[in-house]
Amino acid sequence: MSADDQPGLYVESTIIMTTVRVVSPFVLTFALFVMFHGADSPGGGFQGGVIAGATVMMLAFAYGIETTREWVDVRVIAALASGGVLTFAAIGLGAIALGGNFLQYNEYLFIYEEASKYGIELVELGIGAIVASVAIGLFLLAAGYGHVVDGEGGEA
Amino acid sequence: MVEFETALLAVAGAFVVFAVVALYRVFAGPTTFDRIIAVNVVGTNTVIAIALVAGAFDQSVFLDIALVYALLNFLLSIAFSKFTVERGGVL
Amino acid sequence: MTVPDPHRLLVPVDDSVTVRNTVAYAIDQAETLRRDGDAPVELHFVVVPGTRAVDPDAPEELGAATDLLDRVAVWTDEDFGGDPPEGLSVTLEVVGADRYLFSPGDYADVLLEYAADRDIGRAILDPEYNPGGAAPMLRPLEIELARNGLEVEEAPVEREARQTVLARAATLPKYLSVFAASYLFYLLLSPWKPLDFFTGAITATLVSALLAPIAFSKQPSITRVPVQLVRMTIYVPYLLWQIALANLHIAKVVLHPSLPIDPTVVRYRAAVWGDAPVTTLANSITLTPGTLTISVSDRAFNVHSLTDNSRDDLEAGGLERAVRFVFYGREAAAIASPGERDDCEEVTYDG
Amino acid sequence: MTPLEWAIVALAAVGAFFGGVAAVGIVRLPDIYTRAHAASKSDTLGAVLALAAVALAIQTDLSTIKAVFLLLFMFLTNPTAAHAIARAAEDQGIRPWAAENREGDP
Repeated sequence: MSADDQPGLYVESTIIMTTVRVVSPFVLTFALFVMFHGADSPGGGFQGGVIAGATVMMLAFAYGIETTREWVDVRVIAALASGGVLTFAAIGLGAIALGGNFLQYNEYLFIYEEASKYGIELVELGIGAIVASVAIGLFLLAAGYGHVVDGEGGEA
Repeated sequence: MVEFETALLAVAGAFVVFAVVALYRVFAGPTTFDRIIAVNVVGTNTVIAIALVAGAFDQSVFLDIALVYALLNFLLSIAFSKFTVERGGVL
Repeated sequence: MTVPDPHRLLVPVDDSVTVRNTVAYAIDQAETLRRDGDAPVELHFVVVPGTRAVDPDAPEELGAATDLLDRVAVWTDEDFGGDPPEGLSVTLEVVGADRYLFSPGDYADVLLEYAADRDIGRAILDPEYNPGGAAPMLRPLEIELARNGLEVEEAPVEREARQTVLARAATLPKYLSVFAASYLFYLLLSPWKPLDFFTGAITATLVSALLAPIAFSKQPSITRVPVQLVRMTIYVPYLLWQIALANLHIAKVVLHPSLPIDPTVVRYRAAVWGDAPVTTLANSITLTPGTLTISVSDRAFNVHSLTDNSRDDLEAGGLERAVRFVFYGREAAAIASPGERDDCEEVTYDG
Repeated sequence: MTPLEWAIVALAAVGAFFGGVAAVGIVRLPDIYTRAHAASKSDTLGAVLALAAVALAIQTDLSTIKAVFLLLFMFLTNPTAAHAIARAAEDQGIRPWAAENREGDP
């Protein structure tokens, strides 16, 4: 192909990048805060997970999708999702093992007086991990539509 | 005491009215950019209205919602700037 | 009506950033077809002028259309190295100039009519094709064309994007400062129960591990950052004062019955360097009197200003001086204003 | 009402005024760039004033800090958002409206 002049080079905006860079640690902190405080405020694992996912999307919009795809390892996403499921299942089934119902937190009270609260937090964290990884995964998948997926990310 | 909270609610109502006024631009366009900048204003006004309601009822949990809404509003704008600019490119 | 011939290519062109590459690709395809088969190949470049072609400013629209076709003609000459070879003909045409076109469907109708008249069986589309201006055009157009038996293909031209490094090398000061900021923020949000100190530590660890490589572009310096923060606290009241002035100004203009605005774009080379100063200055410009940063490349800001006196403010360079003071210290503030340096020029958009 | 409450109401009311300017500007101004002026400046100031009022008004311990964070967040992101949209518009080749074509444009 003999087109010498490439279409105008697109450069990411410094302003957007810097703003996102400054804001992102606080947004992620807020996401985790929401995850940990599901019991006594509006929020919880689902909302926190979505905000955490939004942090990654924000980076992707500022820095470019491909750059972010390289940064976010597919295996990390897969590990997050499966780790979340495992936490959820372990806490839930643990209660059954102790003679209660699925996710019956007060079965754990013999360990420590506030154990049921920690149980809830752990489950929220698990849900948050699942939601965040699914949100990021879906986003990268949708953004990569039409691109050749290289490597063996298929099993994720 | 009652007066003061009513005043805050009234201001919140005013912001909602302004959001509705800005909706005219979302409707009229003419370009997508005009619509998005108007949506951004609607979003900002929504955040302020939620925050004012939080102040009026002294409900700090509403502030969390406003914070998330502000985040989404920002996300919308930069996402949009990406989607229009990079057709045939990165997206 | 005869059977559509896939050796006849329809290429709708429009003044987009990728039009040159699309033309090159179409010519490439036509060449391949000609070499592979013995059937004559026809290449049709068509321009569909904008929606107002029957309006009073139609001559202008049509002029733009023929200009574009002239450019396409030059490009085809370039790519063929002269006239098109034997068995390959190039047609350049303006179509649909006699009617109003609104939706992608209307454009598709015009193109389909043209294609049917000349038994065209294949279309190559520019990925940035968007003659209507605002509404996204490509996808609906593709569907419309394909539904009427045209073989549709999107020219594989990618707009090149320069990517920036996302994560940089992370060092201990970076981790520590992100950890501290995150932990502080978490504690300020939380109700200070014993558990919060623990979950806050987990959160801050996670956040610093993930985002410390991103949050800074330069190494944070223990000595410089506090000084800059102190100077920032001096800058903020000044900025707030400027913002208040700006808003009174805007309010006056916007609420004035005759809307006294005279917008121009000024290209402005600011004497600041680095991400943080540039962003501070750009956002400050956006927030203050009648100016709005449109784009930044290297050191040049494209600033859109609403009225004349806001342009003068920009040339006086008060904000630039203040930002230089915040990031580089007091000596750096005392340099010539952009107006004196001759670093402002008006950008004109020609016809 | 106490003086503090008067201050809160005054802040909120001035904020509402600028919010109104932003809304009117969005509707009245002729093109995307001028509208971005209204959206970035007036709406940011409106937001900052109204949120300052909320920060003063809210009584629960640390909620004031939350309102301040919201304020800072808006202050930082609003101009960036306006810039992002204006930049996209410029990139797509939308020309700024100029005073000469005052008659031609609606």
